[in-house]
Amino acid sequence: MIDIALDILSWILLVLGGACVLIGGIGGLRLPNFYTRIHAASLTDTMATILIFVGMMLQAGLTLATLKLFAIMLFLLLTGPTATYALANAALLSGLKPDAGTASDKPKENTPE
Amino acid sequence: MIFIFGLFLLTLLVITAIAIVRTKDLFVAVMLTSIFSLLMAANFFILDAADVALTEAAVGAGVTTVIFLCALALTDDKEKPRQGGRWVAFGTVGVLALLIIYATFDKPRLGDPDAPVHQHIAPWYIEKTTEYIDIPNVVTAILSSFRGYDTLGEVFVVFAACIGVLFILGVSPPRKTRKVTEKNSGLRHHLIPQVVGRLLIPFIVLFGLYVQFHGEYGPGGGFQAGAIIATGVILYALLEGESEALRAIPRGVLLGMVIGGALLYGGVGVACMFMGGAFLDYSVLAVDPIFGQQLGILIIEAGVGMAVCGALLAIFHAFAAREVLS
Amino acid sequence: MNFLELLGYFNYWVFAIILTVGLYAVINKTNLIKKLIGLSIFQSAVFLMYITMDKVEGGTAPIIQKGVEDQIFSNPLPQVLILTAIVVGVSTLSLGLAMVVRISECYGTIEENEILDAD
Amino acid sequence: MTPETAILVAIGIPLVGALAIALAGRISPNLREAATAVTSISLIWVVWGLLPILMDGGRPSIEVSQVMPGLSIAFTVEPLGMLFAALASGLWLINSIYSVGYMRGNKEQNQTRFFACFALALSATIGVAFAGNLFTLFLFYELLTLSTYPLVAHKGDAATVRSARIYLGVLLSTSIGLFLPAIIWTYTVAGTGDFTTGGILAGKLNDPEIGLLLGLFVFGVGKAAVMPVHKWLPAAMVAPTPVSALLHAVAVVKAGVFTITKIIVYIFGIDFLFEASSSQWLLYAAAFTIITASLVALRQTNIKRLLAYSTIAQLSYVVMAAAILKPLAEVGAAIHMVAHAFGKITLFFAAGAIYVASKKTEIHQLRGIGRRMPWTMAAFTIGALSMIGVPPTGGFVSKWYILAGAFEANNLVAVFTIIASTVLNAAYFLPILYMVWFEREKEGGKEHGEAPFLAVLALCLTALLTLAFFLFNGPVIELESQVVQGLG
Amino acid sequence: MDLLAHLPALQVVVPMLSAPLIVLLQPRGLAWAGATAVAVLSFAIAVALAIAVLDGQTLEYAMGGWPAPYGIALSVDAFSALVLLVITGAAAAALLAAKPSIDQQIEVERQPLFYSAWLLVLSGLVGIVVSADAFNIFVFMEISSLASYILIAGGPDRRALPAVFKYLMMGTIGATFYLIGVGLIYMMTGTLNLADMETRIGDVTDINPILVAAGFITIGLALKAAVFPLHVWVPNAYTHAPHMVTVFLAACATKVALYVLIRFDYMVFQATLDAHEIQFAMFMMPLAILGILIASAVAMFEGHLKRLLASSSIAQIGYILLGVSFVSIAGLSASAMHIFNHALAKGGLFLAVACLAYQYRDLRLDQLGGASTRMPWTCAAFVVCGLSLIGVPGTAGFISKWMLINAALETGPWGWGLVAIILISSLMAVVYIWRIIEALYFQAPIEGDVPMSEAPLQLLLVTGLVALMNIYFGLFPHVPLELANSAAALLLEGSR
Repeated sequence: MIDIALDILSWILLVLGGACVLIGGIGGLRLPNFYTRIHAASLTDTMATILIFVGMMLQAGLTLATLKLFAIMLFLLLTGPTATYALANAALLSGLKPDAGTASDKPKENTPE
Repeated sequence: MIFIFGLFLLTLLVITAIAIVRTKDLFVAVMLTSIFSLLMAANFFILDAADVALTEAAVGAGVTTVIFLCALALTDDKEKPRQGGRWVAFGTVGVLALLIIYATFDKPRLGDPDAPVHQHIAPWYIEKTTEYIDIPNVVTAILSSFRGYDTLGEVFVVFAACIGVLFILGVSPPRKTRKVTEKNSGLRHHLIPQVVGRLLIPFIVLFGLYVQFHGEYGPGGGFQAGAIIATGVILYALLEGESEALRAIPRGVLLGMVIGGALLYGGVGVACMFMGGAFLDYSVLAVDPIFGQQLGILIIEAGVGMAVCGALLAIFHAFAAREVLS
Repeated sequence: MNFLELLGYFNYWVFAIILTVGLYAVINKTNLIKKLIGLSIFQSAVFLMYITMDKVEGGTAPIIQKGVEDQIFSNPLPQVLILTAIVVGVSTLSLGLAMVVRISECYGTIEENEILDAD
Repeated sequence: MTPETAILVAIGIPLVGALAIALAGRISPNLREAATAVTSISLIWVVWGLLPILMDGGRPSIEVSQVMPGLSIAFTVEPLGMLFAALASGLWLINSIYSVGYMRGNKEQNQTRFFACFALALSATIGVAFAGNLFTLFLFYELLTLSTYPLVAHKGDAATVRSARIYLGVLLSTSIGLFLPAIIWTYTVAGTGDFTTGGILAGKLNDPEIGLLLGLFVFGVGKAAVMPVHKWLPAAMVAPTPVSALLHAVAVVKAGVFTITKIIVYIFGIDFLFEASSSQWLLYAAAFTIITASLVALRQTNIKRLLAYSTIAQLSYVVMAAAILKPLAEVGAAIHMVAHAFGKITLFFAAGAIYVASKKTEIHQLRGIGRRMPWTMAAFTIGALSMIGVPPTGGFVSKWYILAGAFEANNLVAVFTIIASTVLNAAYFLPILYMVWFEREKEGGKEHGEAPFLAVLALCLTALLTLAFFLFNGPVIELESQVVQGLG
Repeated sequence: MDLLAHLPALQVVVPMLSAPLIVLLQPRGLAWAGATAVAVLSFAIAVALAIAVLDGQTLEYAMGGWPAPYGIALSVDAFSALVLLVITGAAAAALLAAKPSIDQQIEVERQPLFYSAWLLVLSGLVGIVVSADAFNIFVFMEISSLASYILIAGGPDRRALPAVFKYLMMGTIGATFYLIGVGLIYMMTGTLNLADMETRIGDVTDINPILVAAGFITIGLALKAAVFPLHVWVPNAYTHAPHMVTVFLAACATKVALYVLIRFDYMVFQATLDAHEIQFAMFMMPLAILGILIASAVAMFEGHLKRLLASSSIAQIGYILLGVSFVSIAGLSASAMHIFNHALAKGGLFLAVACLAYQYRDLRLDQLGGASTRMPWTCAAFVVCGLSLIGVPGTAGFISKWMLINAALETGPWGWGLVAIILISSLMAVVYIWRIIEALYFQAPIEGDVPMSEAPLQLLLVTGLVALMNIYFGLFPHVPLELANSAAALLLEGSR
């Protein structure tokens, strides 16, 4: 009984996590300018990470695997935001002004043609 | 299921490769190369090659990228457009591709258990490893004992690359140069990365050591460990700046690690010779041949680790510590 | 299993494609760093080929667990070879990059045709 | 010293000499000349020491090294080679005396290189003379070409180097392009290249091939200057006169005809060749060369060039004599080598002496020069007469034998050629002699006397030899008739 | 430990393990001394091996004591012994002479790295030669390649860098092609040991991968061996490398790749590929002939001394390939012989060039006037080696030419045509060598501050020695000849 409940819960978490990843991906594609986009991206590597990993831990139960998963999650949670920060910081240093509006900054960015 | 995943990854690989070739921005190209390596590593993992996956991830995606970035910082990160001449290249590679695809028919399909590859030598390794060496990881057994001579050669390839980079970059840059300030101070002014980095480095090194000494039991070994530890130190260099890192581990020490590692490996081989075995025949190292084998493997893996770590770091520093042309 | 068969060849085809893409970059690009990148792609294609041939259906990574009976292992030998090959590739790459750096210092450019014009 | 070692010593002496000369040259010219003299004298001593053994029919031979199975460096002394070696070594001494006078009289540059290479060339010549098989012969033949190149190019200015290039180009390309294939062919057909009496090819080749192989040999041996490969000889006249004298009257060209004679006698075997109809062309080629060269010589105005063409003609005498393929003619060929050597070297010496004394090179400048340099011109006269073949000179003897051989083979072409060429020789030498002795010198010519003493001494010696050979040619003939014993 | 049994391993291990130690010898001159000592030692080992296999036997060595197809085996037969002699001899001779020239061209503080790289090249090359394992060959190929890139890049001239970069590109592509080929064969046979491949490749049913593998291996090795159409990296690399490095590499580097190529073609593939002879005659022979003629022609019109000799090297590779393509005992022994003799001649020539370069900064022919009076001994040595390259009788070069011609004649009707080609190319060689000799001897000296002195004695002695060896082996070629003959026999009967 209880394990069925856990199973269901974990699947819910997993699906939610997947949804977050999807949203993040769409955001990364659709949002107009740089800062908004990294905002979307950061959604994936924080929220999605947590949800998915917790889900998987519930799947794994109390084993060595859970411990490993936890370690990985911790690692991701540490690095992901840092990377996002570094990215934004670099953009700022390279003279990309954030503006509240949704003006596209295509010309300023250097994208591969 | 897993094969579907493989299909997916392979397709991504192709796309990435083409993107790399097409982009004119070298910086982007390097980043994509790193992604390419990661995809490759994942693919290797799917194909049951855990050790290779680990190496590809650590070396290909990690160290290579960093060295590339250093080189870009020293040269130029834009590729000039080039006109014409591409049809010759297309022709050549097209012929090549057809040749290979022609060769693929007749090849045993993926995972065919009856393929000659799985018939002739591999079974011997798998069954004899327990008997002669008695360590779980067959890859490590082959790498360091059955084909230890190859590995020795490989260590010397790394050594050659190391002294090569030191030799070629040993001459001081020709024109008057200035230091890039932010380059030396690393990211010291950026709090978050610094704190996080500080936090991570010990774990990275620890993990490296784990991989080093757990190599007989799980995936891992000298190369992976060396690369991982090197990345840890490189991260430190990025955070604290070149000069700090060099103060922590001076050049001399790095060179010493390379030479020491190479000589450690070779020394074991010579010792075997003197103890009456063939070159690199570890079984003579101890009374019990199996224990001798394990001992030998332990030592030479340590040597490999030292050499690789030292070499990668020395190469990194040779690039990173070089002043940028004004 | 017909689909698997297709996939098996698919691996080899990807190997062929990546190989040619890399080689194309090496031949056609004038930018030296781009050439090197192409070279590394070219080499990793070969890694893919080797690793592809080591897979056995239902096999696992060749790490023997004590007590577990009749487990199928994938072929360890290609993995060993590729471990070596990867490191060789990195060595070549770093050496090449060192040369590129010196070249750009001596010539002020890393475009092959401009270098040829310089001499 | 056993005769075997004597062979090696004979080849070694000039080598050592060359080294000694090179070193001595750094100290003082006199020391260098002394070294030259010592070398040449000791060489004569060794070589002529072999003569008696040959006279008694001995054939000392030695194998130095079996380079490859069937391909060895070996030496054998047999009459032809003996004669050639003796001739070369003997004339080298006289020539060195002359060259000292000449070179110093002209204050030439790089005299050390000159004398050293000279010694080297001699060593090669002796090697050619004593070679025991085709391979060894080829080896020293090439060595001779290379070691004489610096001598020809001695002056070193652009024009000289250009004609030296012709010299080297013709000789090397013919030898590599024709001679070497011929040798390889011989080795593959006969399995060996040793010079053996009666030939080694007998019965191993059929008719058309014989002619072809003979052709490869004759034109491959460019030094024999059978037309059309004679171009190098006039070109080489840019060399200092002593070089022209020794090398193009004695060593090089004689090496050529000597090689051909030796090949005809010891590789083909004259009887075998006589039977082969396809070998006849050689005679005609030689005859053609004789006549043409003589005609060209008629129209020369420069002394040395005239002598060059006359040399070409005279060489073809030897070739033709050999091609008559009769014992007497073979002997005649051998003798003609000697006679022509004496005569021609005298002429060259004289030409050189005139140049040294008066810097005159053209024929028309020679009016009445006989009064100024009587000794030189007397010698010149003797040489010229010998070329024509007037008794009492050596030229007469050899022509006699060749004619005899021609009649023996009742080969009318040869007879006719000899007569015609004699007329032509007379036609281009006699006017010079007349001009020299009986015409009056142009007014305002610069005053000059005889050439340096050493030069004059040398050319008088050779002139005397020319005369002496008419009287005392017995031993030579006796020696050479050994070659053809039991043949014909 | 039984020394003789360990010789094959020691041959590789000695230079390899001493390379790291050399790096530590910082004080001036010490690195050179150490490297030279090691090189001479390995030459001694090579001589010992040659003596051991002179009677046609083969020394086997199991690395790590593992039996052959499972572990890595080393094997030394007559052929490999011959090549070993060439490699170690070249390395030792060049090092013995190297010091003055290297001191002139490379800063003192970088020299330890340089000499260490030198030893790595040496160990890599010998490692390739003694190894009997396809993949092991790849590894050592990489060692030698990387190290030789280092050596070439050491040149003071900045043009060395693009040259060596090109070399790196083509070399890596070549090595990777080789790797692909080996992979395909491994895929079909499941083994990496050459002898094992030879036996198992026979009963492979699906031939396509093997054919493609043959193609890849041939192309890859041809790239490294600078076989004619793939030689583009050679001239620049040889020209701008430090002079002593040119001596070393020109004498043996490309030949080792050829050696591997021959090994594969005769030991691994021939059993399988139907009509091996035809394939050779159709494929290798035209390349060889083209290479000989075109490269010689290029050399005839080349104005720079080192570049001229480099293109002549390409032509010489053509000779070796030609002999191989006859697929006969005579042809193979001629090729083996030519590997040896050409190393002698070309090594001597480049040594003489190094001597000249010690006094002359500019090595274009029109700048070398008056060299003969300034450095007579050097020029004499140059002439001797040049004659040997031309193939004048009495020099080493003639022996192999003679053998080659005889082998060509054995091939029947075509024979004379091939002979003609060989002779023509020899004449071309006469031309280009003679251009140099005229420049040295009969060209007016250019006014300048060129000192009127010979090269340093150390350099000169070695040069003279090599020149003399050219003559010695022209008169007494028995030892290499014996090795070459038994090598040819081994290769051919190994394949039948």
